[in-house]
Amino acid sequence: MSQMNMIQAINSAHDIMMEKDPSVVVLGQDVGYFGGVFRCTDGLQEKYGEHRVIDAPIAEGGIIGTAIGMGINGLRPVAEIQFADYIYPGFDQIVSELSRLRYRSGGEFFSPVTIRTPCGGGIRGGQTHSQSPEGIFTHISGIITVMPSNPYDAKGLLISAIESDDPVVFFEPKRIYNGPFDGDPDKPGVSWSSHPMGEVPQDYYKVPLGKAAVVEEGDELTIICYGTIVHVAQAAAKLTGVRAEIIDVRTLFPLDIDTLTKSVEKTGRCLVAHEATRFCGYGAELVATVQQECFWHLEAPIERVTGWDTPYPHAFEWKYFPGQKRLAAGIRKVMEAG
Amino acid sequence: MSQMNMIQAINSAHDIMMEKDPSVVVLGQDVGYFGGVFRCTDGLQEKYGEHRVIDAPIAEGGIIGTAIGMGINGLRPVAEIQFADYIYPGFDQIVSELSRLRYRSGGEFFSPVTIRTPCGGGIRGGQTHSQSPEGIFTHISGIITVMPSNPYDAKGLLISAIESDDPVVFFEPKRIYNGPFDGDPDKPGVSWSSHPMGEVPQDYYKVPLGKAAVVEEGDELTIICYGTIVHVAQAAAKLTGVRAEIIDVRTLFPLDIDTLTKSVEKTGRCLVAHEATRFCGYGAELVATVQQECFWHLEAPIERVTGWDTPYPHAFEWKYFPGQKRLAAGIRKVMEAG
Amino acid sequence: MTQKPYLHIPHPAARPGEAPDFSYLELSDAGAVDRPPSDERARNIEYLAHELVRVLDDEHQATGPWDPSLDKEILLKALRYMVLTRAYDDRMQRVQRQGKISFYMQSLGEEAVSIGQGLALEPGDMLFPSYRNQGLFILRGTELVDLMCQCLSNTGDMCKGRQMPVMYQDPARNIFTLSGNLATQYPQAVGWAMGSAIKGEKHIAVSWVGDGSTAEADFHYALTFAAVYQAPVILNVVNNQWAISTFQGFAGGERRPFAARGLGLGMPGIRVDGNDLLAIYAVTRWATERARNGHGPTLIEHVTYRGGAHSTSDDPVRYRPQDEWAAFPLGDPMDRLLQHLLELGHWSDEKQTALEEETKMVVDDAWKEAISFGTMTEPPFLDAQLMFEDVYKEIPDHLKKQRDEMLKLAGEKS
Amino acid sequence: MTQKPYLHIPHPAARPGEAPDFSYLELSDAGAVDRPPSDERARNIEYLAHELVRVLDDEHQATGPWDPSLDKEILLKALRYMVLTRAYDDRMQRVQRQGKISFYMQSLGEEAVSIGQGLALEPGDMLFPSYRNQGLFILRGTELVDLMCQCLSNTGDMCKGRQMPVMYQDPARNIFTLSGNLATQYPQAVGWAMGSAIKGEKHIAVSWVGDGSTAEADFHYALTFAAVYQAPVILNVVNNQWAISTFQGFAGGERRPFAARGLGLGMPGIRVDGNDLLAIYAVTRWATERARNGHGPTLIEHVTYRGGAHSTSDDPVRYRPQDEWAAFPLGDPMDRLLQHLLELGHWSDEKQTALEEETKMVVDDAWKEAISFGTMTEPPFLDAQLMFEDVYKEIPDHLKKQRDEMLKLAGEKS
Ligand SMILES: Cc1ncc(C[n+]2csc(CCOP(=O)(O)OP(=O)(O)O)c2C)c(N)n1
Ligand SMILES: Cc1ncc(C[n+]2csc(CCOP(=O)(O)OP(=O)(O)O)c2C)c(N)n1
Ligand SMILES: [Mg+2]
Ligand SMILES: [Mg+2]
Repeated sequence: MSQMNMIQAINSAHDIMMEKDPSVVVLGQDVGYFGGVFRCTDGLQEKYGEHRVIDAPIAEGGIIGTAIGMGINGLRPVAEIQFADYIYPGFDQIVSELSRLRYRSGGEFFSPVTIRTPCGGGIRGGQTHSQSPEGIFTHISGIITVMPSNPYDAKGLLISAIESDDPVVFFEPKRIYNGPFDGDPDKPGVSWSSHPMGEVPQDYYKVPLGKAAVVEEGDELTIICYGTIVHVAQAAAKLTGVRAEIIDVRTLFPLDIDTLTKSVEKTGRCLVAHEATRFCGYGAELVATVQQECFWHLEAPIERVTGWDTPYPHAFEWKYFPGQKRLAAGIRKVMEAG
Repeated sequence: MSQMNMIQAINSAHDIMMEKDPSVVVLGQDVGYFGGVFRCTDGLQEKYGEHRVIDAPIAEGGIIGTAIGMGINGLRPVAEIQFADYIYPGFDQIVSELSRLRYRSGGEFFSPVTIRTPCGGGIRGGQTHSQSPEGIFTHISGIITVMPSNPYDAKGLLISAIESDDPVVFFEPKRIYNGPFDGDPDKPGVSWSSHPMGEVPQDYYKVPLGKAAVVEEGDELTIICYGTIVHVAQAAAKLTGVRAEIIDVRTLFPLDIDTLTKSVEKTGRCLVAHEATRFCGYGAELVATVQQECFWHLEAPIERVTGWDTPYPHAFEWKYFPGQKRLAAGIRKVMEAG
Repeated sequence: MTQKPYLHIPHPAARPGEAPDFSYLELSDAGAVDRPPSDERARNIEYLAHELVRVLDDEHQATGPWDPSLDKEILLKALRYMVLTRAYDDRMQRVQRQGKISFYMQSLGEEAVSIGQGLALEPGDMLFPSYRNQGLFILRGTELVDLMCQCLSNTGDMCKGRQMPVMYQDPARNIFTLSGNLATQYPQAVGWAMGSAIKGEKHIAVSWVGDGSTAEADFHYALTFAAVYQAPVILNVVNNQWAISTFQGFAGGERRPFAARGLGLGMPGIRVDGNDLLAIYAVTRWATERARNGHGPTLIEHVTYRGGAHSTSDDPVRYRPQDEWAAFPLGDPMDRLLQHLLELGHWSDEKQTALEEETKMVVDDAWKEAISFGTMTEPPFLDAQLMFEDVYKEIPDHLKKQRDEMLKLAGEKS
Repeated sequence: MTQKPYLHIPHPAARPGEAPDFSYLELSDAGAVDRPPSDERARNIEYLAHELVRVLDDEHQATGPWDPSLDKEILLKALRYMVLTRAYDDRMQRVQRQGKISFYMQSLGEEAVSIGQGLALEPGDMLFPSYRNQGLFILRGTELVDLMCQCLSNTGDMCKGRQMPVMYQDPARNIFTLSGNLATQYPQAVGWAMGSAIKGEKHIAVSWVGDGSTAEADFHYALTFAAVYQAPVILNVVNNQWAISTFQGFAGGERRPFAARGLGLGMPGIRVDGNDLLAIYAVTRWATERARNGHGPTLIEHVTYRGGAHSTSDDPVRYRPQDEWAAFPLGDPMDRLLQHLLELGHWSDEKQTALEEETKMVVDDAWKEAISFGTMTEPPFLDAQLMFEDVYKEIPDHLKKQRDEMLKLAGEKS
């Protein structure tokens, strides 16, 4: 065991998989000599060589397209897209090709590409370095979508993703790369070393894809969330004194419906929270699923607390971000309803 | 008044707007000399010249990118993407540029582009000529998303879209270009001439953006749907004998929430139906919104009937398509619940 | 000369009712273009992108430095497979017209590209075809019946009913699965080739797109990555003059040949007579040598003509002269190879007639066998449960539920 | 020479700790490149893409056919604006270091591109800049205080707080709003230019991207559409040798110049000394004439060097020699213009010192004024309600609701 922040945990997952499996290759903008603008691939090129850790042209569609080709040729590519906001030029290769390859070929071809990309706001990135576009990927059949909320899960899920023969889009909430963030920008930063999930084994281990985690048990309310918001939800629940069960979805698709329904059947109340915009966001599916499965247990409407339906503005980052206050208000609203 | 099918109605909308406003220009693959692979722009180049009806290279991103530039220069471009399945190479220009231009420039720039694209299955198009990707557009702040279900609305909505200073993505359900389709592929085709909404004024008129239509009144159940499924829902409701209120959303974003809630408050039961895949589809938002707004009126869980969460297979088109049988089963399920 | 800025709108040389006019095509004489060593530096061989490599002359003789000197067996094999490809196309076109399959796309007039290149490649080379490369499958030995079953979406369909007709694949013969999305296979081929180099293997990748498809982003990505990493790949542009209703000028072909598109990246391009099987074979061998020996990628433009409609959904009478193909200065590739073989005395008109008869029967037999696996309207039918497989490696729970829902409904009366 | 296929990995000439080495740059002598008429056919002037147009020679004299013979006033104006741009950059870089703004990007070493081109264009020409073209704004007269307010996201911010620093715009001066997404402005500029031609207007569009950005799809789209429709547009590639940590070889610049990228489409390219204001002015005039008179687009590659870090978030010490800029053979653009003016006797060291002093004061004053509109930490603050405006032309109902929710919460204690 050792203390790792999320960057180190992600780096370690790469390192272990590259060591273990010579077919694992890494490509992306600035990932090689430089080690990545967030340093997630630091040291890998030195260790595994330029043929396995490849600096790429600034062409997201080309990175994903060539990664698919490498995957068809028996490699296991991990592609970094520098910011999730810049994944759209690669969208066609992801939707039309990566996610459909196995299906359209009757199972005869597949390409086990993992696409890693930092997402989310809170680093003063403005509208083009803050987006959380997970909800447009979870609508695409044929890919797995993941977003970890801590170093331990990040490493274990990334290893699972790299080993998966299904393609994975792996979102990394960059606001919590260096430490958990409870949604209060005025507090001094905290590091992962004081957090239990910052304890990360140096060796190989997996966190299974498709399994949610109950991060707090409670019986009054279920909060379903993921990524940075997990930490905000914990703080907000404390603020309100409500005994909330907090579920970190971790794998957005396929969704671990059982863990959600078991909880909501117990609590009878549910709040869904994410940083992404609300309309047609991932939270809509969570609400739709929970109301379908748990309708007769629900004592109040399911509430959504999310980013507003606007781009992420530079000046109003903390007014945009669904912080403790907004979550607490949501919690109170659900508790008071009915 | 005259009888028009949907292609003629769309053609007429172009014609009227090009006549009325010299800044309206049309571009897309095969739209010029040939008049479009579905013939929606037939005759326009002859009438308005090659500088206003422009055949474009096979580059969806280039079509949308240049259309944006034309819009900035005071034109009002209508861009055709040959199939919605091929819109993804233009996704970045739509998401990062078209929909964000006004916002990022503090309101100083905008580009009034309308993007038309045929969508949906039922023409033996297999997985790359059948998609309904509206749900990934409705999640994008800054664009308006439309899908008409008949010639009258198609013309009136398209004119509104072209006149709108906000960008519009306009989905055209190609299965009903030539006639309404009730979901039964074994019945002989019907033409629009026998349908009241096939009566289309030859002149200018608008159907407002952002307003849903109640296409059948009823008090037992609310069915929320759009595009081809409107016709399937009507047939399915008849099949079951349930007095369903059927709402054609028409403009998917911004959503006419009032019309939905008024109906569900009356009926207490709700079914949401679309052809697109279910998980994180547009229907999830409809469910989430209705459960939020009408929770205390709901007597049963809101049911979704949709395309399966797979690509659209060539051989099993009618097993994939949410036809009358599936809708009827959904209706019965909602009616029997509780 | 000064004039106001204007929008230049490309115009094809002739529209319906007008006389075909191919004077825009810049042609070289057969044998006229130099053949450099295959490891020559890209900037020294830019002429290859602007001239036109031709081997067969007007007298049907092979001539010049690019003559691959193929022996009789290979030439006859090429002819047989061109005849077979055309017969297959012809049959499938007709069964589509009869409503037995939903859609079809012929390669009429472009058969030399697939057959000539297929012959020049090694079996371990990975192919990323477009929808007009059926000849590659046929040449590499995919059974006609398998191709037909794909078009029928029947119980013998390799794609399990998921794709429209002509979207074949053959992993055993190293042919990638076709996509309906234009040009997506291009960067994938480059990635595959990079993988080959990463693994230290000698196999190369080869891909094809049409002239119109060069405008797509994936064309640019592929050229950029291929040039940057010097990937062992051959990228082909099949310039058949048309992209549905728009002629090649709308893809930027009016001023410079498509073969020149990579020159600015330092990637050699060769423009070849796409209806001259010998020339195609020769330039492909040259490019394979270059790639296989570590000298990087080549872009090959095949100048040919789309002899038929774009697809069975298209009607070219609306946008081009009906007799345009007949006026195409590079002729019919099958006929030119035949004339060459006759000229060499390797073949006779009788043998050709017999071959065509025999081929027809082969195709007939294949069709009979194919429909025994079912058609769109006749059993046996594919099991609709297949719809839920292969979305993921294992069927996830929610798809099992959806499958069960479908099965339950299928069991009920409506 | 035969070898196994390998993956070629581009390497910069020098890494940290190594001696800078620019021997890979192919240079022409000042005055050595012919100047063709601006309506010359593209295929006859391909040499312009491979050579290097230079006007200022080693003795700081203007020489050769591209000498634009600028009069003293224009030269002095150029100098003034280069000095001002650099002083602005310097100040903003420093206030970022002090935590007053969140981010900044300098144009250090590349100022001649914006100033030289800006001077050569007409006010009605529409500019689609990249994030290193601050000189265009400054030259066209956007107030420094407005640029600063944008960087401060304060109550004077033209973008109403929505964009990161340096994402300026100036519609009144025909400068488009900057995007954080690389190269997206390129096809938009082409579309704008097409619009100009459609409307029969004489204005042209001009856009800029970096060397690294040429790999993006939008670069390809822009070149294709510009070439197909012969749009009145000038497309610039500012090759400053680096794209964050990767050198220009990763964008395919190792074998052929970026200026050559459009040759395969029949689009002329000119490679110009990007640190030679006179040469930049001259080639830009040439390209404007060409575009304005209906002869179509031009691609201009500016060979320059990124003198500073990529941005304030970057640390180039990790990936390139610290003294690389000093070794760049094309020098410092501001210094070269200054030397030219001194050489001509139009200017003196004293005047330069005075100019620099005066400029600093101008910048000081602007900064003082700018912060009076608020900073990230000091009032006045922008009203957060602005967050909900301009998503659409009118605020839709659901955003009004969200706005009200925000206001209500802001009014409550947590
Ligand atoms: C991304 C995408 N856009 C549009 C289409 C529709 N489409 C199919 S084939 C075709 C024309 C292609 O022309 P070309 O590349 O010249 O190939 P050819 O058909 O001539 O062989 C078009 C526009 C598509 N399949 N994919
Ligand atoms: C689509 C997209 N991908 C990646 C990035 C991240 N990024 C910002 S600047 C940059 C390097 C650009 O280099 P170049 O084009 O050479 O311009 P320069 O910074 O040298 O002026 C990268 C990769 C981005 N902003 N947009
Ligand atoms: Mg073609
Ligand atoms: Mg650069």
